Amino acid sequence: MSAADPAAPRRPARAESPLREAWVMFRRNRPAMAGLALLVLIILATLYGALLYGGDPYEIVWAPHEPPGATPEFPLGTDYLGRDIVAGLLTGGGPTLAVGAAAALLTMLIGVTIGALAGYFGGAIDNLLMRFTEFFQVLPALLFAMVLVTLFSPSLTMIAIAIGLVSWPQTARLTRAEFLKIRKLEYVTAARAIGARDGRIMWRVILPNALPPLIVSATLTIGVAILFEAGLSFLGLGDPNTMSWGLMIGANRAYILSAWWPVTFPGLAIFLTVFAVSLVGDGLNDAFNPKLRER
Amino acid sequence: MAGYLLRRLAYGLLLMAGVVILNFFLIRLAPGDPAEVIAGDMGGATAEVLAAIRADYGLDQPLLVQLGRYLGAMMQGDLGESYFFNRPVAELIGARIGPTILLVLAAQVISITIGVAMGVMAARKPNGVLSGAVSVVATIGYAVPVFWMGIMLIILFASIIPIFPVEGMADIRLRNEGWLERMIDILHHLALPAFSLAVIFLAIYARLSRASMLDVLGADYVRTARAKGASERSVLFRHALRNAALPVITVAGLQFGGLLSGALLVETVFNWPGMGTLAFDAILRRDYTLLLGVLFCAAAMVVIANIVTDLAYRLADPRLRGET
Amino acid sequence: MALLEIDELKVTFRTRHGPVTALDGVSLRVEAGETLGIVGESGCGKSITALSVMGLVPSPPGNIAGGAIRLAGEDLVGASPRRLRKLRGSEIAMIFQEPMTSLNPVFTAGDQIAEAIMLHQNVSRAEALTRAVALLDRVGIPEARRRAEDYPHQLSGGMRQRVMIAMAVSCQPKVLIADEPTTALDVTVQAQIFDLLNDLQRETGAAIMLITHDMGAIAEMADRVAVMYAGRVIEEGRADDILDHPKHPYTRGLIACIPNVGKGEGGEPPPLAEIPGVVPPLHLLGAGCAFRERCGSAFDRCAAERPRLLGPAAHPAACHAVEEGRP
Amino acid sequence: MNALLEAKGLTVRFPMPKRNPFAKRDFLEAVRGVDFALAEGRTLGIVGESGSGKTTAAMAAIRLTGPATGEVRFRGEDLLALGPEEMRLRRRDLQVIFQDPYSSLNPRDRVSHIVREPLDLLGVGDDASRDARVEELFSLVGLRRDQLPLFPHQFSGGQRQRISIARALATNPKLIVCDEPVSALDVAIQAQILNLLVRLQGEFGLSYLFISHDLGVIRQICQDVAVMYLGRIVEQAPRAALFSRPLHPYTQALLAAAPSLARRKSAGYQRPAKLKGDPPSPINPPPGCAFAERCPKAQAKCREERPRLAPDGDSLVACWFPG
Repeated sequence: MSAADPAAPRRPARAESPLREAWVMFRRNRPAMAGLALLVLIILATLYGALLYGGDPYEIVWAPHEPPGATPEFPLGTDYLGRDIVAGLLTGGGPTLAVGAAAALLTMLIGVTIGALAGYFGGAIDNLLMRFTEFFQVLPALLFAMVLVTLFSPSLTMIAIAIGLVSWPQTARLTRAEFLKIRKLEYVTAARAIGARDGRIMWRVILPNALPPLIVSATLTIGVAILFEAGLSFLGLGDPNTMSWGLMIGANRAYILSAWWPVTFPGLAIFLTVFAVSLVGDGLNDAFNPKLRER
Repeated sequence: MAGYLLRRLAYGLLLMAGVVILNFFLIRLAPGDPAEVIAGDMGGATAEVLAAIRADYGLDQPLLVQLGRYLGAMMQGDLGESYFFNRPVAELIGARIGPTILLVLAAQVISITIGVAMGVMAARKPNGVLSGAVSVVATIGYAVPVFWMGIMLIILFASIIPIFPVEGMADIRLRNEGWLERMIDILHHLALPAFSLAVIFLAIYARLSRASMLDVLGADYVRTARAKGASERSVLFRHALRNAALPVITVAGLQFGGLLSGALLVETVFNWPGMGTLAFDAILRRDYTLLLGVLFCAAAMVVIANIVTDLAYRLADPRLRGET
Repeated sequence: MALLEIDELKVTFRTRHGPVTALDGVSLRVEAGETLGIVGESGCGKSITALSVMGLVPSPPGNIAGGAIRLAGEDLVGASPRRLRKLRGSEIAMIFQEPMTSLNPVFTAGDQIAEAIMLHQNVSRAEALTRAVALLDRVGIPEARRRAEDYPHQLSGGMRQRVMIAMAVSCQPKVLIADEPTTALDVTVQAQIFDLLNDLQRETGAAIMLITHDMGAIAEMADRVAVMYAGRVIEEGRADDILDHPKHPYTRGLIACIPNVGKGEGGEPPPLAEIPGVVPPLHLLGAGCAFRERCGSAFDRCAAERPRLLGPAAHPAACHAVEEGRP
Repeated sequence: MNALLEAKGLTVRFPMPKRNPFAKRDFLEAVRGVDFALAEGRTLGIVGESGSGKTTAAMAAIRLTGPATGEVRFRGEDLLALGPEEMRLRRRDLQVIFQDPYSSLNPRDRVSHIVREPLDLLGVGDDASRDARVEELFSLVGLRRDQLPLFPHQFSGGQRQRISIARALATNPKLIVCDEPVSALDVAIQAQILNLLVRLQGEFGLSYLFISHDLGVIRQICQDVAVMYLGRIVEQAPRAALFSRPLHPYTQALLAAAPSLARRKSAGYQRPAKLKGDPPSPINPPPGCAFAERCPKAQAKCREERPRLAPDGDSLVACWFPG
């Protein structure tokens, strides 16, 4: 509303950095903090859980399809070969998370670079880069990733690269839109007027101001990449030598009608991870939104 | 409008040519002899077969000539020969494309209608219970792996409440019944796959239309409508919804590729006889010609969906209608 | 009884600084055929006053906490939403500041005017559209029939504001509220809109409440003026009295600080008078006069006690210095 | 006249997106062959309505919008002919104050950094002297030292405009382009900023190229005034001449339209020169006088042949039937 002019500080005021304000907002957001806590917990479990638990996820340790709770040694039961599901969950999270993070990083790298160049320079460069982006958007992401992994090697690196290669267009479009919007603002012209060169304007003036939506999108991209990795592994396109949550679901899916647990728990793990990531992403989105800050 | 459509179609063809060129180089960039790559996992392709492939594809000719031949063939609808099924790829895909379109469209319609309805209801009271529920559903929907969703539904409906078939597209026992019975049977089979796919996208549309609606409800022209004395109902459905729908149309277009990807996974879970199961078979057999054919057709579907979306957007937004 | 009476209106807003009082005991009246100018800087509460009369204060966070608004004797603050809808657009209408965003982009100009007519009068759509074209013609849009089929984006800013005016006067309202109707427009277009509003008033005898920050607009448009500062009316009177003999130090400063094309001829103009400082934020208003920190005539009483609107009924001011006859 | 900045035939046209690949490309002709000269230590005002090209002309003159053709001489040197790096270094002498106090300061930087940045980028002084300069500038524009570490959103509109002024002053420029510097401010604050600009001009011998749509503001601060309409200067005159004897019908209409305390409803004021309609589109503008469609005096000749800027007393006016 047209309330009073933003306060004119009378006494020496404390400097309120926009980033710190966002963090204050984030901390007040309970679902987001819960998501962050859950995410930290999952990361810790995948990093150190297997070490503490000590089981070998590949070793056949018991009869197949032991239901959860029946044997105290294997609280979540065993799979179709008689392998311990808890050990699988603790070991299989690492590759999933690593691929998710690496793919998200690659996505941001490609997407932000292309989007920034297109949005900043405009004209023919923009035209060319956006046609290129549209071309990549025409390819259904999962199918294209499947093709890449099938044709090349099903290693974790290749999977991360494939996911990165299919996910960047959205980031590029978002970055471009932000750059186009910010480029028109007077502080960008002001930067040029005081002698800033193109590179400085792009990376030191526009990018920091475009970051909030990009950070949110990066967070959500991690979630999407985890789902992608799970999907590929589920189809049997993952690295066959590495335990992962998607692989556990794929390997056990033939027996779902006789044993529900070997597919349910890994799926739940994926769900909780992505859920935590998206809670954090939503929280960041709200924290960066100045409209909500006034409440 | 017609001029616009023509240009849009020409651009679509250009994009498809791009896909063909990409396919061409993918085969050649893959490790190993292209002929062997094309032959795939046929169980030790014989020298004769490899020679036949080389002759067929002109692999002994310069790269540009090969590309020209490939482009020409693809644009005429010749997607090559599947070495596993021993049939033209175009024919194989032709048999499977219908079920995929059915699944994708069903999921699209369900997710948009229910999603937008949820979003609009949530936007009426942004701090209400319903609004919170929509946020929760949206976050969950975003986080569930679509294939796992399908599996959970199978477990639920196969063993606990067996009211929906969990596999395939039609019951062969009904093969000789009338068309109505068969159609009802197909819809019956469609329920679970379409629902699992729709849940994910429903979440996207619910969240998007809630945000878009809230945005529009704060707009000056909504205040104008209220100042005229319009009722809340008219404000919501006449003035706000049409504007709030614009971003939904955009996203529906952008998400089509994602929907197809999701359909691929759902098809393999439910054994739905579409392009997804075909692609899955192609991967299992390392039948690259078939796999790339599926990629080509899927891309074509996305191109067409994008054109339809653009046209829909132009109809919905008068600001774009004047442009040719 | 005046046509529109606002009596001790109090409006509060929830903010992150806690509840603030955006309007604090505002009393105004407007007679038929008269233009009341409400003038003040951003944040003084002039737009909230207008929205309160329309029953359009966004709630939450806003809330009418007390007072009354009476249209021809009928109380609007306690009226049912249904009754308010009935009055809005037919008895009281409003023109907004931003013609670019105040029209719905997906409907034609004619449709939007016709909608206003059909909401309050029992006419067919065809009849409403015919009337809409006539209204467009009346507000000075050339080729009205063709323009009625245009969408807002096909119209210039000035034309959009004319469409808004046509919509507002479509049901011959008794009160027309114009909230900074020309701020977003070029001066030559602003002049056209002012002339149009004056003509329409002469024709229909409507009361106009003109919200503005521009003393020049007040001079050209208003019969009477209320000057607002920090949520209160601090001076009120006939336009000539306020412009020629302002009492409140704030009004005096506001008039003196305007660079004016009409002041003298050519030559080097003297430096402008200044009002130092800025409007204090509403949540930091203390007990005393809200203007005291910017005021050259402030004395100890100003910090202790909030001045009330006192003096002759035709030209009261809320200032201790004026009340005590200090310089 | 000793001109600090002199523009000759300054032209800016922006290509419009083609309606289809075979159509002829349309151009938005923002500025069409504009000449003006700004003398050292003086203020030249450019006044006009939206779409008149006033801001584009000024920004093109100091190469903050492009692509401009013609000639812009700053102390005799053609700015439009300079290479990018040469131009960048020349910005030490050419600064800008922007219109919107909310978007002209980078929200992620502390205001001390904002004011110091020109010194860093253009290599003025050493580290310690730069810090001292920033403090000096702060007190010069009426801000307090303890406000240095704050962020822009912690200031009011008027204070932000003071920061903008401090930034423009940092490198001791010769010329400052003021692009509607007070139009986003409340009147009380507007007077503060205008008086500050006048004071600084006297103190440092600055020259201002002052863009505004408000004739009152222009009259208050500019010694010379150019009136623009649809990309061209239609009248140019010293302040006294322009306000006492406007010659171009458009200038007359502008003056008649500008709200004034002297024009009272109570006295039955009726506007003498009424203008109809809106300015025509700058895309493919008409061949004759651009104002002809709205001009009460227009004749057939006005629509066919373009009047050139010609002297008339102290003024220059582009009209076939001036006065």
